[in-house]
Formats: sequence, structure tokens, C-alpha cells
Amino acid sequence: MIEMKGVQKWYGGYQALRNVDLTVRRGEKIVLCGPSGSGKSTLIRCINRLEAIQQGSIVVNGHRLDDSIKAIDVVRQDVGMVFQSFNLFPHMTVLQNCTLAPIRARRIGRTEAEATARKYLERVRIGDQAEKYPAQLSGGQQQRVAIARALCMQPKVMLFDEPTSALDPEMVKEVLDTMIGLANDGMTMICVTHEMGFARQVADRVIFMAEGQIIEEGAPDAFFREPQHARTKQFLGEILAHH
Amino acid sequence: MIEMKGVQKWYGGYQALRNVDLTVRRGEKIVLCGPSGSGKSTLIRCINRLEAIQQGSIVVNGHRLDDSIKAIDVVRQDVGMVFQSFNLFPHMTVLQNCTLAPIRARRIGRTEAEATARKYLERVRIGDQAEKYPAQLSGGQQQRVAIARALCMQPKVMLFDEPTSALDPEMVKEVLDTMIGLANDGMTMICVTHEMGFARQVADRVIFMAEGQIIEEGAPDAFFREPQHARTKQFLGEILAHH
Amino acid sequence: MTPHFGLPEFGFLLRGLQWTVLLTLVAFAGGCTAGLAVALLRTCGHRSVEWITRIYIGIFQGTPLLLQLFVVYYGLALTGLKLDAFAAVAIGFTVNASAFLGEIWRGAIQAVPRGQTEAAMALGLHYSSRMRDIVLPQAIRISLPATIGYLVQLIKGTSLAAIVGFIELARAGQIVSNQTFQPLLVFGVVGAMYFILCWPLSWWGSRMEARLALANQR
Amino acid sequence: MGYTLDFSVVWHAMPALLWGCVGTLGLALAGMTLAMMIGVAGVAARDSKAAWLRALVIGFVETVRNTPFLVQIFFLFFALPLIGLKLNPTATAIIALGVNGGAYAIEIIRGGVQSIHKGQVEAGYALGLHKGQVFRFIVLKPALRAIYPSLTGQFIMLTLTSSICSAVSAYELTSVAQRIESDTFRSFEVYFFVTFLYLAISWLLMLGFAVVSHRFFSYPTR
Amino acid sequence: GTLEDVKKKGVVVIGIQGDNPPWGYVDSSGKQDGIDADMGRAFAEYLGVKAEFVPLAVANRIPALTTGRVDILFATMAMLPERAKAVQYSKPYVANEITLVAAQATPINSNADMGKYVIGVPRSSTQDTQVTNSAPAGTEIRRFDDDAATIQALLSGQVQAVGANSFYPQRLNAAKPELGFEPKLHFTALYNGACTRLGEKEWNETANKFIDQIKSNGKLAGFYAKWMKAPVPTFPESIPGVPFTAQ
Ligand SMILES: Nc1ncnc2c1ncn2[C@@H]1O[C@H](COP(=O)(O)OP(=O)(O)OP(=O)(O)O)[C@@H](O)[C@H]1O
Ligand SMILES: Nc1ncnc2c1ncn2[C@@H]1O[C@H](COP(=O)(O)OP(=O)(O)OP(=O)(O)O)[C@@H](O)[C@H]1O
Ligand SMILES: [Mg+2]
Ligand SMILES: [Mg+2]
Repeated sequence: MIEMKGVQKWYGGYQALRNVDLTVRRGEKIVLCGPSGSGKSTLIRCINRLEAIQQGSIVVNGHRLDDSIKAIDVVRQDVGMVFQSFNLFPHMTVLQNCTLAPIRARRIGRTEAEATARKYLERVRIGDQAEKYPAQLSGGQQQRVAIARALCMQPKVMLFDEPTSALDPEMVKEVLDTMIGLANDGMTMICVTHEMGFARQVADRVIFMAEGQIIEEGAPDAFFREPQHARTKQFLGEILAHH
Repeated sequence: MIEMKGVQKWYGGYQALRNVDLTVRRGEKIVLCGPSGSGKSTLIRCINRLEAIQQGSIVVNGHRLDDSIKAIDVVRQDVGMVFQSFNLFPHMTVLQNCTLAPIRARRIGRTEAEATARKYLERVRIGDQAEKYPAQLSGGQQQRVAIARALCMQPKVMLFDEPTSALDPEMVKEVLDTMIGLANDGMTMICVTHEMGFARQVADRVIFMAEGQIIEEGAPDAFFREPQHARTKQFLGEILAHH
Repeated sequence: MTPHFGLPEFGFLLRGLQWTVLLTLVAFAGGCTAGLAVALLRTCGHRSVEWITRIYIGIFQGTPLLLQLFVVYYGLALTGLKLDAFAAVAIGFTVNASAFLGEIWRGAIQAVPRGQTEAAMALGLHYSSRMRDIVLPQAIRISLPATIGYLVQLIKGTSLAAIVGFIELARAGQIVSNQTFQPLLVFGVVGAMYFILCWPLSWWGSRMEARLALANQR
Repeated sequence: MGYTLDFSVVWHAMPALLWGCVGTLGLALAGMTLAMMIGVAGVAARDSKAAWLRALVIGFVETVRNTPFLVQIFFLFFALPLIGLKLNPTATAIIALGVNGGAYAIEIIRGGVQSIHKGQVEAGYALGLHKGQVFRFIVLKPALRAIYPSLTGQFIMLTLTSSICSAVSAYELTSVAQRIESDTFRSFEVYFFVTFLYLAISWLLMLGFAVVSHRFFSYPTR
Repeated sequence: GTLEDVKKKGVVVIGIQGDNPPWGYVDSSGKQDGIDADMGRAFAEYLGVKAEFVPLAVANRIPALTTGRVDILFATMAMLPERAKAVQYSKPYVANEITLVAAQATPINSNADMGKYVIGVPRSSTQDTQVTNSAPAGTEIRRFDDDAATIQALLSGQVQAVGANSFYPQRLNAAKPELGFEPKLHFTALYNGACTRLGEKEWNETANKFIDQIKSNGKLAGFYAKWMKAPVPTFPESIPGVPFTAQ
């Protein structure tokens, strides 16, 4: 489904990804964690080409990502993304947020697009808010709209970049539940998060990054029980310390 | 040390504090928790008169807070405050941040003020950053500077308003450790926080607020083990659910 | 020989006012169109294009409108392109306005959070759709107060069209003042007319600004 | 048409034109200084407790912002003598520029003060500082930094606006240019070159502003 | 364009002053009027075309002609040698006297006295040239955009005397009769001619023929009576440095 090989990424003189190899099978759920600045966001942003890479190759669903507009297009339609700060379009209603891309990028008719949108809004249990504007929703509701919006493009993979870290504690649960539902339906997912409960519950693999490299990976149970690397141990110690 | 009696506070037509009574003894450590909008910030902001109250009385260290500039002055010099969003002064170095108030409000000489500042910066383990500007520090470092800045006025009470909630997970610990150190040194503290580990470790009392009222209070062990009120139970359930 | 300031003179000022309004409309329409192009070029991502646009803006913001009109009026005539005064002034104002509006809108486009563009890209939207559906609607909202502020400047700036022979409001005022020898009265009336034209716009602009500021606080 | 460009007239008139630049710069700098004073005083008055003072400032700002500079300077030049205040053209020009720029400065500076996060002010109070100290040590510098681009932009506009002061016979670049033009009838050449001189002046000023900004307002931000 | 273009289009574009009564000004109804306007209309009639007036500021008259924005100037253009290098004058059609005007109470008896006062003139006008040449060095001369501002400056006391043409006293006294404005110094008698572009013979010849015609058929006398309240003076046969005909 996704294959990254020898990926190197620089921001100016700063190397953000160092020789990253990663293969994700169809239906697999990956949780990505690691300290701030370790390159987690950078990694998943490379997958749908929000960032260009300098070396290595990325193949998504059989399409090799290069500089051609066409390849980028195909990949972006296959890959849905949910950001930490939601990034809903504030000047559009929830429904318009969800139908814009299907209409403009997939060239689907409005009626069909709206039907699909309503289906996914129901799915994230927010169907009754379709006519509201993002600013009228709580953080948790906004993030669920963002998930529905990505789903409306019927992607084959979903990327999540700390989808709950901008939320008030009380709202985290509703978003995580939505994501768990999605995982149970068999969606391929890569998820940057520090919600270790979520990782335990749905992840097939947990991957730990530090300084632009993948340091360690494993099934959640093993990963949390007996991390191999000193860096991983230290990180898990800090994350779990005061909970 | 602090005595609030029958405190009522309105924002326009909205009542933010309803008949709040609270006594804090010298050296006591109080943790204040409760849902968003319950009036926690309002309560501690009344203590150093960032907000005026409409009814009731507040006595801090023997000084009754009224509208007189003098009373406000005395109380503000006795009470240090640390905000959620740090509020460091961006155009001053760390050292200047820490010496401004001692020099201008306490009229202490620069040399002495700097010596004190360096002492407290060491104390929060950030002595080597004295010449940097706030923007050059990480969130956790900034918050520790904010703590040092408050300490430089040698206050008798410290107020904390969610000091860790704007921080990345990894930085929470360094700030909490600083606060634990302070608590162990015997500082009187009132702390709004949802870090329950911290509450367990240092609080003498945990106070739960909802809708502008103090609903329940108790020693941390008892409070977490068997909360009395339904509202408290629900709140603790949500807070602790996914940890 | 020396009429007093009466109805006919007032009517004359009103006709000047008409020219002022007309010139403003033409300049604003032209400036908006060209300004949008300038703003898009200024943010297009190609270093060289951005620099050229930046210099263009720098030149027209860095010289007096009065002299720009002179140069357009006389300069274009020298190249054999002999426009009538109206066309020359329209071009002069358009070019000037495009620089100012272009700069205002560049700022607004860049003020739209980067995440908006990224979200649009992640959804597979192309440049034209990203601009039209996502960035510009928000940028226009952000820039509205400044745009209105510039419109007021433009209304006042049209008084400079007098130098190429237009009898717009300010010039009409001078003429009437010269005939009636009541400069204070005449300029008072002229000032009041400008004020009546500009003030509602200014008011609208600052209200919009206050609202946006409020929205940003949240 | 047989019109050939001849820039030699510009060359011969160079000394006069450069003196004109000096005149323009002088008017502009004096006008900016006055504008800045009016701006700061106006901001204080704008938020004063006296309602009449607030209304006065608002009325002043709105009047100036919504009428053309030409009308303002005519008014000053021909009206002030009526109340016995007969200022020479240079003084009139400086006052007109200062009053005009001051009205804009009031709004800009006010915006800057308001842009300071409330938490900054509260942190100041919480540390026991007084209102004046909070303004002086905490608000002022970041506020000036925040508005620096718009304030200097406004000052550049002010410099360009000074070209209109030739209408009351003030000595500045445009009036010099008009004299030369009327002696030589080489309108295009003269105006083209003078436009270039203005460009040089405003770019020079921008450079100066950048240096000042670097000197006084360069603390790191995120 | 050429004379032929003009006839084909049926419109002659005439540069004129817009705010300088009674020479050329726009009246309150927006109509161009004054002696220059009457001249312009008569000229258009002579060509058999319509007249289109372009009101010009003093300083813009010559550029407007040389850059081809207007076909001909009837714009209070005094016939001066230095200007004759830039434009082609016709024969004179109106006389004008340049004086220094001040209030009765202001004692100015000689050129040297000008040094004691602030003198206003319209920038780039004949008055400007005359005052600048006659006043002692160091005299403070203030230059305004046009006659209107110059007259206003004298009335409001910003200057104590102005370089004037024949009509200033009349207009000044209408505004403030109590001050009794009067000519103090006489600089020169000037003649105004129509202006066309240098080297365009056809235009110049046509203008001259037209002026000859209105002089002989009494039309000019009519204009003089209407605007100047005076008979037509005798015009000189030649003015040094100002050729009336194109070479
Ligand atoms: N646009 C950019 N230009 C320059 N450097 C960048 C850019 N984006 C990210 N970086 C740097 O690349 C490194 C990796 O950033 P990235 O955002 O991928 O980290 P992360 O693991 O997602 O951290 P966080 O948990 O804080 O989101 C960081 O050091 C960051 O400063
Ligand atoms: N300046 C103000 N004007 C009007 N209402 C206010 C103001 N400040 C706070 N409030 C209201 O008072 C109530 C209590 O606010 P407060 O900030 O004390 O809550 P809190 O318990 O600190 O919540 P949080 O956990 O979100 O910080 C809220 O409903 C809030 O909307
Ligand atoms: Mg990240
Ligand atoms: Mg709070």
C-alpha cells in the first residue's frame, strides 16, 4: 500500500528525515510516536507530498510519487489527511467543507457529493450539524468534521497528525472513538499520536522515531512492555510518568 | 494566609463566582480542578485583584483587599502568579524579565536584583539561559522562567493557572518537578491543574469547582478514591478515562 | 462679475463631485482587476516573478501620484499613444491602485493560515480551486478594512486629476473660489462634500476591522 | 510630432533639484515629528476619561482622514490669517503634514496598543507594577514594533504627500520641478526625473526606517 | 493632428485656461467662457468645425500643445522670446499689461521697494518672469499654482503685493473694496497670441489668416467691448525674438 525506501528530507541545511524505510500493508494501522521535532509530521506529510523529498522513493498504492503533477494528484486523491489544528474552511458550512473536494477534484455532481457527505457525517455522529459553520462547533466536533471531510474523497489510506492534541481533555474521547470505529472498518491508517490507550487498542505496529530516524517498532504490547532502545525507554517514561 | 468569604463575582449579567468561601493556611498547597468555565481562573485572579469582586471579602496575609491602590499594591507584592500562557515579556531577556519588577516595584538596586534573579533561575535549573529572549526557549523553559520571575518578588503565596496545559507532553514533567520542589520548600500554593499525579503528590487539599461554586473538597486520596458528588464523579471519569 | 456662492455655484461643485465619483469608480474597478493580478503574481512562488512584482509595487508606492499622472499623461503621448485625458487618468489611477491593492491583498493572502492551503492540497484541490474556493474568500474578508481604507484614499486622490484638466470636486472648488472670493466657504463646502462621500466608507471599514479583531481574539 | 527627449536640461538643473530634495526631506521629517507627537498625545486623549476630549479626538481624526490634503492645506493657508495667525508657507506645510499624518498616527498607534495581548498587561500588574510602568516597560516597545510597518508606511505616504505643498508656494521638490519645467518646457524629462528622485527619497527613508527597526526592535519572536 | 485631420473629424481641440476670468474660465453652468473662449469658438467656426475646450493649468499649457494633446492654444499666452523657442506664436490678438498690484496703503514706488515685501505670482506665468527679473535680489517671491491662489494669497494677507495682469485690480477690488488695490509698478505691455506647434506651417498660417479676418470684420472689436470694456488697441508689427509666422 505504502512503501518508503531510503527517504531523506532536508529543510535547508537541517535534515528532518534520515534514511527512512517504511512499508505499510493494506488495512494495517500504524501509530507513530516520538519526541517533539523527531520528524513524525514530516514523515506523514511526505506521503501525500505536502513536502517534497530529496532522496529515496515513495510508492503509494502502486503510484510512484515524483514531481509530476499527475502522480501527486492521484496520490492525494487516495490519501486522506487529518491535521492537529483541524484546518476546516471557516467560510463554508460543514456540508460545503465536505463536498468541495469531491465536486472540484473528483468532478462528482453536487447531489451525489452531498449524499456521500451526509453519509460520512452521520458516520462520525454529527449529521445534524451539516448546515453549521466550523466556528459554531466544539473542538471535538470540528475534528470529526475534518475526518468526515477526508473520508468523502473515499481515500484508501488515512493519515492523522496528532488529531487530539489540540482538544480539551473532555473532547478527546469522542474523536478517539471515531478513529477506533474507522480502524475497525478496516481502513489503512497512519496515526501520529501520544494517546497510548488508543495505540494499545487499535495499532498493529507502533513506530518510535527520534532525530529523523525510525528507532524502533513493534506490536503495541511488546513495544510498551519491553522497549529495546534507551531513547524509547526514556520517552515512554516521560510520557507515562504523570498519568 | 488567604481568607475568602462569601465572594460573589459577576461579568456583566453572568455570575462567575457564587458565594465562595475559602481559607488557605500558611504553607498549604491547594489544587483546584473542575470543568472548563467553572470559575477556577476567576477565583485565583480575584486573589491578586486582577478581577474586582462585587460582594464578599478577601484578606491576604492580613491585608483586606479593597479598592485602595495601597492594599492592591501590598497584596500583589505578596502574591506571585504564573499563567497558562507564560506571559513572558518578549522584548526582554530572561534576566530582564526577572529583574524588572524588583527594580521598578520594589525599588531594589540592579546588582542585587540580578543576583536574586540568577539565584532563582538556577533554582529552576535554567541559569545558563539568562541572556536569551523568551522566543528562543522551549515552552517548558519559558514556564520555568515565569516561575522564577514570580519568585524574584519573594512572594508569600504562589498562584498557578494551568501552568502545564499549554506545554508539549515532554515538557510537562520539568515544570511539574519545579513546582514539586517549590512545594517541598514550604511555599503556600494554589494551583489550577488537571495533572492528577501532581495533585496526589503534593496537594494538601483538592477542591472541585463547578458553575462558580466550590462543590467538594478533600485530601487527594479520599477525593480521588471516593468522590461524593455526582458532578465530581462524572468529571473525574472523563479526565481519567483514556490515561 | 463676482457672483456670490449660491445655487449655481453649488450645482457646479456637484458636477465636480460627479466627476470625482466617476473617476473613483473607474480607478477602483481597474485597480481591483490589476491589483488581483499583482497580488497573485506576488505570491506565486517563483522568485523572479515575485521580485519583479515587488519592484513594480515599490515604484508606484514610492512616488507621488501627482507625478505618476504627469508621466503617464505626457509620457504615453510621447510614444505616440495619444489618449484623451480621461483614459490617461484612468490608466494612471489604475496602475497606482493596482500597486496599493496588490500589496494589501498580498498581505491578506499570506495572512490566511498556511494550514488552509495544506488542507486544500491534501484534498487534491488544484491551484485555481485553492485560490478561488479557499484562499481568496478568506483573504478578501481579512483585507476588507484595508481595501475600504484605500478606497477612501482613492476618492481623495482623484483631486489630483485636476492637473491634467479635470474639473472634479477639488478643481471645481478652486474655480468657484476664484470667482466668488469666498475661499473659506467654498473649501468648507468642498471639504464637507468629500467628507460625506468618504466618511460612511471609513465608518464601515473601521466597524469591519473591529469585528475581525473580535473574531481573531476568539 | 518631432519631439525628441533631451535630458540635458535635467542635468543642468541638478543642483536646484537636489536642493528641492533637501526641502522635501525637511518638510517630511518635520511633519513626521509633529505627526508622532500628535499621535501619542491623541492616543492618550482618545482613551481619556473626559468624554468631550474623546469626541474631539475622534472628530479630528475623522475630519482629517476623510478630506483631501489639498483642501486641508488650503484651509490652513487661507483661514489661519483670519484669526491672525499668519504662518509662512513652510510652517503651514509642516503643520498641514503633521496634522494629516497625526490623524493617521493616532489610529495606528492605538491599534498597536490594543494588539498587545491582555496577558502581558496582567502579568505586569500581577508583578506589582503600576499602570504607567506597565505602559512604559511592557506595552510600548512591542506595540511600536507591531505597528512599525504601518507607521513607517504612513510616513512614506506623508513624504509623497508633501509634493502637494507646492500649492501654497512651499519650497520642495515639486515646486522646484515646476519652475524648471516652466523655464525649459521640458515637462516629460523633468517630471520623469523628479519621479525618480522621489523614488530615491522614499527608498532612502525606508532604508533608514529599517536601520532604526533593526537597532531598536530586533528581539526574536516566534 | 494636422489641419486636415481636424477638418475630417469635425472637431478642433483648443487649450484654454479654466479658471482665469475674464480670459478663459469655466462658468458655474460648466460652460467655457471668457475672451479666449470666444476666440476659440470663432476659430472653430472659421474652420467650419466644432470647438472642444481643454481647460489647462498655467504650467500645463505648453506641454499640452507640444505633446499633441491640443491642436492650438488660446490660453492667455503672452508672447515672450523664450517661449517662442518652444511654440509657434501667431499675430497678437489681445493686449495685456503686467503690473505690480498692492493695497493703496502699501508704499511701493520703485523696483527696489519690492524687496521689503513678500510678493506673490502665479508660477511660470509672465508675472513670474517680470517680477523675478525686476525685483532686487533676495526679494521673497512666493509662487502659486494659478491666478486664483495668487489673488487669494493677497486677500488673506499671506503676501503684500502680487505680479498682476490687467484684470487683477478689478477682481481684487470686487472682493475687498476697502483696501483699494491699485497698480504700483508697470512692468511691461504684453501681447497674447495663439500658439501652435513649431514647424507646423499650415496651422500657423491658418491662425494668422483667422486673426486678420476678425480684426478687419469687427468681430474682435465685439469681443473687446464685451470683455475688456475697451476699444481694440493697435498691435505692433513685430516683437523682437517672437516671429509671428513659421519659418
Ligand atoms: N518548514 C520547515 N522549515 C524548516 N524546518 C522545519 C520545517 N518543518 C519542520 N522543520 C523541522 O524539522 C524537524 C521535524 O519537524 P516535525 O514537525 O516533523 O516534528 P514532529 O515530530 O512532528 O514534532 P511535533 O511533535 O512537535 O509535531 C523539526 O526540527 C522542525 O524544526
Ligand atoms: N472577562 C470576562 N467577561 C465575561 N465573562 C467572562 C470573562 N472571563 C471569564 N468569563 C466567564 O466566566 C466563567 C468562568 O471563567 P473562568 O475563566 O474562571 O473558567 P475556568 O474554570 O478557568 O475555565 P477553563 O478551564 O476553561 O480555564 C466562564 O463562563 C467564562 O465564560
Ligand atoms: Mg508534528
Ligand atoms: Mg481558566
